[in-house]
Amino acid sequence: MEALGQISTLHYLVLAAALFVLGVIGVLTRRNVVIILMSIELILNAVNLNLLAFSRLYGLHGQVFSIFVITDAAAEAAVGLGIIIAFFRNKETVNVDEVDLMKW
Amino acid sequence: MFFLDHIWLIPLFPAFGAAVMFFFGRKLQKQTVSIVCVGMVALSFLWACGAVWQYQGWAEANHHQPFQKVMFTWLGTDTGHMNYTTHDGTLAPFQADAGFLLDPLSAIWLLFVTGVGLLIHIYSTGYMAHEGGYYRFFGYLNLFMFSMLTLIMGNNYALMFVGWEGVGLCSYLLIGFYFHRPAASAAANKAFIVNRIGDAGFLLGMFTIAWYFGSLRYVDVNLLARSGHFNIGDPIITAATLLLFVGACGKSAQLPLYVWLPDAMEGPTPVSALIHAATMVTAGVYMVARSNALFVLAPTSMKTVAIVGALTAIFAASIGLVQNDIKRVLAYSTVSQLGYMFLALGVGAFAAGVFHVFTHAFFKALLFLGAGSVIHAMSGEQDMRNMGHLAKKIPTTYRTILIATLAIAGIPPFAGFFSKDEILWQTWSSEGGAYRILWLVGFITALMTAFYMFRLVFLTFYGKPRMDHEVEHHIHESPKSMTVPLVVLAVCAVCAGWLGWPHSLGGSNRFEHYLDPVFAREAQVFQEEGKEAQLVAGEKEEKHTNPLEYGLMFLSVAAAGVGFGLARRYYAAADKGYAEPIEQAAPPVYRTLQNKYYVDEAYDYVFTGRRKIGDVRLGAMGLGEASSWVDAKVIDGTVNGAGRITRLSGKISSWWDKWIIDGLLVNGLALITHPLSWFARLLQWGLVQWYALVMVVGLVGFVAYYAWR
Amino acid sequence: MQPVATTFFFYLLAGLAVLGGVLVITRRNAVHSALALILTLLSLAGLYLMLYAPFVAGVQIILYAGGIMVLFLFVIMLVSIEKSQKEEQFNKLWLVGLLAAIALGGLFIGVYVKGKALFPEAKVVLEEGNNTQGIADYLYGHYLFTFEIASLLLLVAIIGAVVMAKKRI
Amino acid sequence: MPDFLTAYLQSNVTPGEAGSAFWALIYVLIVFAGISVAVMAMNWLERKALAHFQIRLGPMRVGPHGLLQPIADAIKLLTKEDIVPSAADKFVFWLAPLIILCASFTTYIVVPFGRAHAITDLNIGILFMLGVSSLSVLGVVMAGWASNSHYPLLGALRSSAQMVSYEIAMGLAVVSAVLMTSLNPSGTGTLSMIGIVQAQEAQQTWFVFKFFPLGFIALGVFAIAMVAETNRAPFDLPEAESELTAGFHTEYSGLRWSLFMLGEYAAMIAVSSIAVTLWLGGWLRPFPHWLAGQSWDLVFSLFPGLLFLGLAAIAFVGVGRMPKHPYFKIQTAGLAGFGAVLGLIGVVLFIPPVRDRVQDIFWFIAKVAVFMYLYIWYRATFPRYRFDQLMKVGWKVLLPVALGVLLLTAVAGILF
Amino acid sequence: MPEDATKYLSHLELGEPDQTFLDSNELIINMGPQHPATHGVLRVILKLDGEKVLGTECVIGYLHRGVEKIAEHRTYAMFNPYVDRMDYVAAVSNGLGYCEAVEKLQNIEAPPRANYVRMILTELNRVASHQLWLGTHALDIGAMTPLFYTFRDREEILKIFEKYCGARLTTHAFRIGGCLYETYEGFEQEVLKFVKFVRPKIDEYEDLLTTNRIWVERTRGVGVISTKDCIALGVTGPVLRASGVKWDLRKAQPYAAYAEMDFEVPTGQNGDTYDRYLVRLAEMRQSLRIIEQAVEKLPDGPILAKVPKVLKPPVGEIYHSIEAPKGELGYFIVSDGSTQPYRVRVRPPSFVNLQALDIMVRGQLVADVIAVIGTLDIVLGEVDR
Repeated sequence: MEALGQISTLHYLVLAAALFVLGVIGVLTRRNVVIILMSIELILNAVNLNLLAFSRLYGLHGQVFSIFVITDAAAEAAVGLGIIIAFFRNKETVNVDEVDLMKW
Repeated sequence: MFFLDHIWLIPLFPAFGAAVMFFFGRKLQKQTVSIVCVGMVALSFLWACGAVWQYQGWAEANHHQPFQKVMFTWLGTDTGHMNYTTHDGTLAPFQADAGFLLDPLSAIWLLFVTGVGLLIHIYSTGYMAHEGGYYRFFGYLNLFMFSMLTLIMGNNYALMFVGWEGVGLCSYLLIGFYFHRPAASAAANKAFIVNRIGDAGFLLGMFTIAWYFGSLRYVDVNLLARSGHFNIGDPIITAATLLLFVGACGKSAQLPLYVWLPDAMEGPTPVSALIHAATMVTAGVYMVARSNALFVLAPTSMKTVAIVGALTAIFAASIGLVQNDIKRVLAYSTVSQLGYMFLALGVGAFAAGVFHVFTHAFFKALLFLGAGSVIHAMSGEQDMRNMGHLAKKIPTTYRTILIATLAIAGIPPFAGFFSKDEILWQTWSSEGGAYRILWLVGFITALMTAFYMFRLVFLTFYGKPRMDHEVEHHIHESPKSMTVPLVVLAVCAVCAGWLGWPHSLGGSNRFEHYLDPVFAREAQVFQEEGKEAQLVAGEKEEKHTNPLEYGLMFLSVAAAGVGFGLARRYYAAADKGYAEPIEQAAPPVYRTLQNKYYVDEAYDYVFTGRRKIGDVRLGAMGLGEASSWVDAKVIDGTVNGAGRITRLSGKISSWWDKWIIDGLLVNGLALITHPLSWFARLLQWGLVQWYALVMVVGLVGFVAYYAWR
Repeated sequence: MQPVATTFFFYLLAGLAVLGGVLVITRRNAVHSALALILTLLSLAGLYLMLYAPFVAGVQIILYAGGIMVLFLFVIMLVSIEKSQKEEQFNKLWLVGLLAAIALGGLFIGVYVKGKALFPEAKVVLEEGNNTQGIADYLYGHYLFTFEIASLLLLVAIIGAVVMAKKRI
Repeated sequence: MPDFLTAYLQSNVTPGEAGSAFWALIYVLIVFAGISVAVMAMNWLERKALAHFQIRLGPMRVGPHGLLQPIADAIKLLTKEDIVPSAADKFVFWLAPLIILCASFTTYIVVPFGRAHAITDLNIGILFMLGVSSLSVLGVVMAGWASNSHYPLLGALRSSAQMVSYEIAMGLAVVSAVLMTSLNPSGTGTLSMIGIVQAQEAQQTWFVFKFFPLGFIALGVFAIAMVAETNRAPFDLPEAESELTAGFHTEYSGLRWSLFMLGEYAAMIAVSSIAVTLWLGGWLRPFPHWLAGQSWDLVFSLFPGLLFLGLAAIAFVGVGRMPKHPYFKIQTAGLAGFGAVLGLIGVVLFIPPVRDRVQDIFWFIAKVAVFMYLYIWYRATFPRYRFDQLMKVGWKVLLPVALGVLLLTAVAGILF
Repeated sequence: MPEDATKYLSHLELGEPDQTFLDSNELIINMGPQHPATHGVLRVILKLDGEKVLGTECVIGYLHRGVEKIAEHRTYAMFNPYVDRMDYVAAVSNGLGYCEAVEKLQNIEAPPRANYVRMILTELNRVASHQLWLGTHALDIGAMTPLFYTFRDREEILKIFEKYCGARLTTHAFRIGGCLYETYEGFEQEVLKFVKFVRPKIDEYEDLLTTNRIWVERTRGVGVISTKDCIALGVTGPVLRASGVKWDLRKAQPYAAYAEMDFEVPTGQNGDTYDRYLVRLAEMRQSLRIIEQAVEKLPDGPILAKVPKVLKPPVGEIYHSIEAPKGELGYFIVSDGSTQPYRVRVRPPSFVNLQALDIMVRGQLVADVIAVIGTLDIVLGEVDR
């Protein structure tokens, strides 16, 4: 196990990047809005991981910021899900590519 | 030092009462409501007495410093994260404490606010006994007490502003207490909006002070102002004080912002007594007196204050001469007396002004409560034309109102005489020259005051009964809970003035000496300013040798006597359809006065725009109308015109369209465009994820560029 | 308390997190996606503990896993699943999107490799025992205004969510 | 090894703080086993106590006074057929009870049974407890959804709405207690469970009596919210038999169902431990300052032993009252043996090192037991709330009260 | 939704469909016949908007045994035991009503002693019925404990019945023309002892419930029915009295020996579930008063009047009703002069009261439906017959 070495900041950054990319893939490819919102949560969490990894190097500011990020995520989830419900009520679907009322 | 150490409890008691009313009031019995609310104010009064008493001892030992108790930092932090740059480039922390300050000035306010407040609370338990919203009324009253106490006890301008807005809010709520009455809610709105103008001035003044002095605490500001670093007539201080005075004008109903106060009489009478006569409207005076160190550095502001005060005094008094609504007479009387106070402040006689506030609080509260008692007896009738011959029927009310009238008219030895005379004497002796005109104004006002007050007394209590038979039948003396406060206040209205028994009459003027620690430094400034006369006056007063003072004293008493005589002559035997002397002598003047110099109308013309001048509407509504006109005429006209032109050109172009455009260009071009537009459609094709994808690609590009640049 | 067996737990938790992430974006059933997301979030909370950020880990659990995910599950239940399960799961762009995202990931790795020297190793000592107190100091001191703005944001979000979701207001 | 033991007995920190993985593991095992036993005991106690409230006898047949009834129940549940509805989502159906169980048991990591008797002491202790216990909502929702049936789904939605709503009032009440910990010269509070108890020790008062009645009201709010949080009467709407049959676990049977029950009772004990730790002085014995001194210490340290001796005495009285029929021979012997074991434990508890070591735990458990009794008492006394009334109580009563208490606590903390 | 449910919905006068969350319109839920809170086999089809009840339809008949039809093929005396099976928790009252009706038809006068014994037993049965109602009603609302208390006390009454006639539930205590059995040794003492025993117990129920906040919140303002509606629907018994009408057949048309008794008719004002609860508790106390007085005045003499061996009432018809625990219990008997009745029609109180369910639960919540079914105190054996 030790062969893999001490866990450095870089390890965390790579993990964060992986989660970020997964989130981006979700946002770009899925049709279900709920899952897109979840992917956004993945992205936000990747950012949090980065902040915390750096906070180990530079002090507590990163942790404070990650708390703000979590706050934002809560607000975003609430509003996002509210929109989904309103959307579903009107269109009976949760597919993002069927939201095209503005398209001519 | 128990009371002094827990001085923060004084405002907290009524706050607690208000909170209880807010949360549980609806479910409480009226009796419980009375006990809680009156009890809280009584506690507060007792506590205030204790604190002031203990302050005496504390001050002796501490060089008459103001006593401060800082609970915690309310705005800003101690860590220096909220610093800002002052005018000279240094950093100052933006900080305001939740702290309380007690010095002679606030002690006086503290005592009479809680004292008069307590009496009026007791009175209200009788007056409001049969009204709906009992708990709401007392909740508001307690909230008002809390705000007022915060205003006078705060140790910085920011906290004062909190109280300032708080009392404004309570005033609004209480004026509009009968919110189902359109007049009341309109009056409440008016009071609130007019006060906003003043508050804006206060706020700006406060910011200026913060910017200039780097602190909002009175102690810091006074120390700096008195340190001699600033020149007399410093323009920024002048600006700051003028702005503060705008605030004072709003709250204390001075020209030109006085218009809300007469209308405020729509509220219940105890409210008029407490808020719109005794306490809240003196907040402006308090603020100017509190900022005396600044005001003496700005002679221009002082002059402004004096002139505005004198003008307000005579202006309101003259309107008061002809009003028929008993409460309106008192309202204009209040405005006029407030003018007196500002006159005193403006000529540098801060102590005299404060003294007048003090005496005025008692007799004006008494007058209002008495008027309330009269209205109560008259089953809600407020018009003096329909009263008369009440003296025998409601004797206690009559006697107490008579005492208050004597006091306000300036008959010795009632309270008003001392304070009013002090103001007139200080005005006369301050600088001479043009200031003598201010004295003359004040003197005439005194004459008018005596006239209209005795007019009120005669119309109400003497003459023939002019009310309906039905009403006459119901006249009765008010319950004990209402008369007892009247009597107590009457005693105060007699005696309060004796605290300031002038030297010239063999007294010691303890009142002014008590205030010395607050206003002491002003003498020094006056010296630098070269106001010799003021100094001389002060010294002469010490020696009490000026014969002129006796002359003036006699003059003002004589004026009061003349007012009494005139009123007696015209109104003592008024019957139905009695004649107004002014109306007979000069009808246009009467009409002008009756319509209050058409000020409300003028404001309606100029500022609000509720009335039109000719066909033109000015003010806020005018602006709206103008934009509506622009919209309707210019814009729509343009549109319509364009439409007409379009229709014409449409005919031409339809031919053109059909053949040239459609035929040649459109169909021809479309054939070309369609394949080409495929690329453009890639940018906007209605799929959100596409936009996200573009973002990601852009991100890739950016990062790549910066990483491998 | 010093973390035990850092290496092992890092790889375990990281593996679980990535596994969860992959499941989130591949499941047909949205409930399964949500459960996978919970797995990721909890693994990340574990990682936060290893990064000497216990408070953030606690907040992560109570807010994300406890609050937000329940919200998600509620919505998923209210919105019919059977229908969306039978539909096409990926949009027309999926290939392009996938490529772009992978390019982004590759870019990140590239940047990390290139800038590896820039990251210093553990400069500050974070006291785990005083973590909460330290964060509180920053939150109510240095970041006071930010904190207030965040509270305002939450208020706006509450109102927004209610307006959006409620039919008759 | 004896060194190891003596070192342990003399140490005054938790295994987590000491960094001793071995002792931590032992503690985990003890706590897990202990809670499971406690749940079984609680089950028996509830049935007996409830029966006596309702003038019944309750279980009497299996073992003396039904003492072995929980074991019989356990055997029954273990051997029952494990039914999974055919339309259910198998994986989620399987996972849901496990999540509830894990969420309830994980909280015990930070519960301080004594100064040295916790698995570890986290800096975020109380936050951790609230967070992890709130995870059980997930299990409820999953169970309701995975059953693919109407009643469980409705029950799950109700129950999760209820849990989420009451969590807010609960959290606010907790914050007001945490605020009280910061009333020391340094002005720094703590979230650590042990730190909170130590703060009460330092301030010489349990927080329930602090700023009377603020602490008391906060405890009241918490005590109500925790009943709702654990879905117990009178807030047991999700399981309202007369409306929804059994709520979210309608479709569960056998072992899985027993896991739900295990989780529910474990959660009850966990939230009660929070209440005890935050307001009732945790492991501190009564009157540590008023009745101070070595002799009082000695008197109070005898309590655990005396309790067990008392229980043994009750058991022996029961032996005496057993019918003298040969039919009851085995039962009588069993009860006597039980009494003997209790008595033996009681005697062991008088040995000085054990006595000193154990009394923290005893006081903690005694206080928790009071709450457990309250749970039973509520169930025997109260009718059930209606759902809208329940929400009204949560949002319009408890939440404002908790907010008010929090504000007043802050004000009081500044002023006094 | 079960298929046949729609059939009944056509009868419902339901307003415009109200739009609800996520556009899901009304929900139709079937409550019963297998449901713990429907007191037997009542089936209620509920139309819901979320949790709000828009309308109900009761489906009855799951317990129909054709009692009225059976009567046409039995002699008058043979039919007597059958009526016990209608309201099986108040069998004694049923028997009393039937016996008095036949006596009226035949012009027989029951001897005074029989009337007194009948009255004692009927009032005991009223207490028992109310106790059973209280226990189950409280259980429906979630309070478990009162059930056991009331059943414990009801047991004493059943013991008295058993000693008197050998049966506990379906007693068949009375015969046409009086009672068959003379009271046993110590009957009076035992009844008085019971009265003394049960008085504090009723206070105990009140302690548990009357001021219990949750109980009050669950019941006050729930299932309100106005006086007007009550009269329009023919609702009787405690339900009617809780709406403020002082109507009790024992006072209005005294039968047996009630005219000689001194008691009051308790009424409520609001007509809600809470008032009905209070009224029933008060009625239990009044019943105890009656029992005390009756035991005191119990006259000597024969217990069975002279009745012909074969009962052949004259041609004619008769309607006789008594105040059963649940309301007015009436028997309409048509005689063709033979030994068997031509037609027997029973007016069961539960059946009539059940009509009020719809009016009482409209606009309330689902949980209130259970409370209201409980408060109506229906017995399905009587509803379906």
